[in-house]
Amino acid sequence: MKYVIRALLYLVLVAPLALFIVYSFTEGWFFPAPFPSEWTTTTFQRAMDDPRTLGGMWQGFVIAVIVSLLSLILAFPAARALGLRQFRGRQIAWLVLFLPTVVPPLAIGMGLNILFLRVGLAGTIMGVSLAHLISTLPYTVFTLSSAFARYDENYEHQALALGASPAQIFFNITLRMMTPSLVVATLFAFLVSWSQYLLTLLIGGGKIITLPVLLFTAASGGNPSTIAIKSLLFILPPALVIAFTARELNRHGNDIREQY
Amino acid sequence: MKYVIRALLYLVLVAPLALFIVYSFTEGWFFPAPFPSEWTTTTFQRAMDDPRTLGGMWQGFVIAVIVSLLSLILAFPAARALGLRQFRGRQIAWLVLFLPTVVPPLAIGMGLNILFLRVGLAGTIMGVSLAHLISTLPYTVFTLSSAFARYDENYEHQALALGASPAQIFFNITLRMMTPSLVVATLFAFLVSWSQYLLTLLIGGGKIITLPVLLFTAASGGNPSTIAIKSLLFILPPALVIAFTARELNRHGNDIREQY
Amino acid sequence: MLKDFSLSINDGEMVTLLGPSGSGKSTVLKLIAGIEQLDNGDIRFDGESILQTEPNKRGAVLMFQKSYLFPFLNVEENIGFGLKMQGVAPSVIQGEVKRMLSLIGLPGIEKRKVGQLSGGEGQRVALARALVTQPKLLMLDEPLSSLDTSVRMNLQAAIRDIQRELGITTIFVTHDLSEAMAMSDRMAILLDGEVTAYDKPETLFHRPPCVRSAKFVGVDLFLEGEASGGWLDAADVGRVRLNDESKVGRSVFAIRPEHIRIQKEETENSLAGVVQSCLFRGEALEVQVRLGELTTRVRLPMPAPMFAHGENVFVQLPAEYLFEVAA
Amino acid sequence: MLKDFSLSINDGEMVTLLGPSGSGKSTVLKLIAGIEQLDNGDIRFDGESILQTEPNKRGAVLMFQKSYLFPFLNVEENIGFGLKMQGVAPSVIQGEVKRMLSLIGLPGIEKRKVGQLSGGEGQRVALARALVTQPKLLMLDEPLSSLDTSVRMNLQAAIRDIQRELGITTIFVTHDLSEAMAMSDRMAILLDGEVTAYDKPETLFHRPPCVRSAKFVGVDLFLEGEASGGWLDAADVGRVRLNDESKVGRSVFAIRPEHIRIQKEETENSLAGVVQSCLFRGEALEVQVRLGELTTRVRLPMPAPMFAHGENVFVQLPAEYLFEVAA
Repeated sequence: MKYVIRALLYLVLVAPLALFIVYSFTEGWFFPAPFPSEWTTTTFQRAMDDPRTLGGMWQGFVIAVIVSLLSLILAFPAARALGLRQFRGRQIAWLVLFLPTVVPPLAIGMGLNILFLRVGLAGTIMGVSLAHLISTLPYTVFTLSSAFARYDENYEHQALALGASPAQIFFNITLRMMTPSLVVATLFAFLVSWSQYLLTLLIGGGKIITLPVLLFTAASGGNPSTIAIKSLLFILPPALVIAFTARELNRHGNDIREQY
Repeated sequence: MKYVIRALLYLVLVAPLALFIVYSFTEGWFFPAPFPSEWTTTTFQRAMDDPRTLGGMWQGFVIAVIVSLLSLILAFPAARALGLRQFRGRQIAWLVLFLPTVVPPLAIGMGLNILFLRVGLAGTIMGVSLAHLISTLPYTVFTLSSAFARYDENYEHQALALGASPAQIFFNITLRMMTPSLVVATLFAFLVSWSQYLLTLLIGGGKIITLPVLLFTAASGGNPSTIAIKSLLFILPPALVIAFTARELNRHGNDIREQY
Repeated sequence: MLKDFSLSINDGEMVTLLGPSGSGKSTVLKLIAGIEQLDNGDIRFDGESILQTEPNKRGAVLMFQKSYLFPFLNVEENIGFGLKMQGVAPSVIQGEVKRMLSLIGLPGIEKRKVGQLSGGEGQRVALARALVTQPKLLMLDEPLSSLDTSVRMNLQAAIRDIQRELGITTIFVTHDLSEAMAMSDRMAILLDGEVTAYDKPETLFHRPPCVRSAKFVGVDLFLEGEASGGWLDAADVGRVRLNDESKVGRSVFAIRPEHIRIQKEETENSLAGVVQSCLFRGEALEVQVRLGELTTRVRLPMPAPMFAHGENVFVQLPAEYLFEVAA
Repeated sequence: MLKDFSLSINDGEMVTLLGPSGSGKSTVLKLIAGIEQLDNGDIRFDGESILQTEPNKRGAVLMFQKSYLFPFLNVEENIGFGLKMQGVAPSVIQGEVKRMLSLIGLPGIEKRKVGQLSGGEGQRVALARALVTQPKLLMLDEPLSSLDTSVRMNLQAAIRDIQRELGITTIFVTHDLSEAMAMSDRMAILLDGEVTAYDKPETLFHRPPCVRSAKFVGVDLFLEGEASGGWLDAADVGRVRLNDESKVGRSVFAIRPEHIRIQKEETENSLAGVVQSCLFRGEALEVQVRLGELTTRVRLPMPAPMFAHGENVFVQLPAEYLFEVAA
């Protein structure tokens, strides 16, 4: 029974990828035909020759890295306060943090766009990155703060009593204890930023083109092979990142399990 | 200090709303002018007369209610298993559940559209609702499962030993203990569904028009008053729902606090 | 978890399962309550297997270290919960709740909220909630472990009284030797999923049957050797006189720490030793003495002189207190 | 939390803070360690206030109920942590760790992972980690509370030995009377943030100065009345003979439960009572007796006869064991 479930899960994960691959390297596979009639790399070639494809991947990657870094730097102290301390206004802080996931990004994006146009951030990589923070921060803060809620400050108190300075404690104890959650939080931030479509479009104003933007344009066009190739390029990096961190996630399985 | 922070938070929450209200009832308020030159209800009247506005709100509301119900029904057993049980493949289950928040809804939406076109669900309220589940389920499962992670099954064991049947236990103990989290989970599901733009557009295929869809169209148009009115109509229901449940959230403050 | 577990309990008897954490005590209760499933074996009430009976029909109630009073119900609703689930009329429930509250010594708190109860009151109410359904078997899983000493001692006496008065068959689980001895008609020592001894508390305390059980009831000194003609040749420490002259062959004898004496001069059955530590324990002085390869605790009744670390003494083992244990 | 707290500790002394949960014991240690901030008052080492000293420079180490060994370091790295933070050379650290491991009786486990240690071993390693930095003050916050009885008793003796050997000034916090008495040169009873008694364990056990302290060390019977000419007129129970003939006026006398005797016939200083319960406690029999309005516990050394619930008896209070306490 367990194996059946496991097999089903892998099928769900792998099947779309396989389908995308097939569509990417074939032409003219239409509905009633059981197999594609022709295999070809021309569509793939064409997509890769289009400078917007690689450019979009590169810009998306740069933005995702900036966003991940900023998310961690901002989320860490906030998550520590939310996870460890009891203070008045804590619930309001949570509410504000979760508003972006609940209030439509569309409304936020339009407001931000007006603001960013004024300060010259609209259409820049920095502007788009800052906008992405709105979607990534809830995830990173949530992940880290649920780890902090289970974090026992007495480890730090021990180190303090043993003569460690605050900086020594931060690097030798706090960061070491939080490593698994930091990995998960970074993963979340990277992937959410990588997949952002709406905010990129609104703030980027046509100047910042990432893969999701290209994919949406292609989706309107309608050539299944083009869509499949861009989807493949789009899904591969997240899949690789997940695979890469899966070992880490598994190794710290217990920590992660406790976290949720 | 606390009051300053609190005032700032309220400002962040209330200021956009006020701005939208001002824009809704004025015409010709352009940048350098400190105050709007003219107050009017004609734009508001015009927007309300447009049958698409009220129709969009109604359709969005119906979809959000269906989505909330389905989310709860599906999430409850899943969250219980994820929160309470230790089983192999638990991490994989989490991964699959979180994929939709990480893998772009764009890719998912396009895949679903192909499927729904085949089975006749594309362009229907049910189809759009099912698609929305992909975005709401992670939230509801997450909220409920973190409550279940702190849930002590011994309350149920007590009831069992006292002679309560499984059904009696479910209604008298489990649901009562989980009430605060169920409220929060419903709120999340409702709001996420209400704000969905991309999946509604893709699956609705122009037949299901909700407010976010209208808002995006208006945003392309560019009349600030029209945008403001639609934004207002868009943001008011979430604001009201949050205000309505705020009391509940506060009353169960401790439960909620423990939950995160 | 449970290896070789077999226990029979008489009607109306109070039996304690005593064992360290992780010995499988709670598992036994959960199996009976139907919260966990038995892999193999049987559980019988009055000779009939209950394994096929639904857990909520077994008539076996459970009480834990935490009271698990339902936080959304008041005291009356909590106590009446079981009866309400069985469809008993509200007026009858009211009467039963009143009766139970006076039984547990807390009359008149029907409308109290659960959060307003102290730890001890909470456990009393939980007991009332368990008893009101008139179960065939009452199971108490360390119900007093989180209470302060004085509350705990009062509740020990109260539970014992109520159990005797109602004559309800009871299994009490604890890791505390003193509590177990006070609470039971018979007491089973559970070590690593195995019952190593099952007898009256007095018997187990003074004459534990085997080394493992003896260690658990506080015996510290075991002399192993060849017995013959009323003497034991203990390899580690020397010859010791026994009361039992008929005993022959390899055997292990033990003695309780409070029966050992410390003296300055050598007499019969005295062994040379060196004091390791000497701790004041109120009613007694606890002295650790090294005897060759062995170390033993000695409990001397107060008043007693303190001994210095490293002091040379003789430890006297009165022959009448030496008893044999299985290895 | 702490109300009227003042305590001075001599160099090299081991002092126990004894109190129930919530009495503020741990707060004292956290204030000294600098984990919590003092509202008003002062903390002095050798006469100098340490309030302005940074917490990590105070030389006061803390050990908790949990070992809090860093899970990502092995035993050697854990013990050496403090020295490493102070920039001590690795070769020196290695030697010190070795010395500490033999001091705590666990030589050769340098490379062991923290997860492979038993509860008792973990606490020993935590002790080594605390001691290796040669602190001025060692603070132990219920370090043995989560250990099984036998491990706990061994560690009590071990900690006491190590403390005496190193002569390190130590504050030990516990809620367990027996542990407190065994572990301290002097013992402070802390109730509701207030020190109600501070003296040698023997003195506090046998002659607690006030009713609250007396209750905490297990005294149960307090006779309040008018004293004159060697007699106490206790309103609740009658006239009782005192050893001290000079005592005059309103006063409270108390007696320890193990000094009370139970007999069938009336004699001097015997009070009529009714047996409430009778519990076997191994070395002693614990009898609850109602004396008019009062109820008292009596501890009779074994062997003793069991008493039935409701039995009429006389409780004898030997005059030499009655002592006065402040109300």
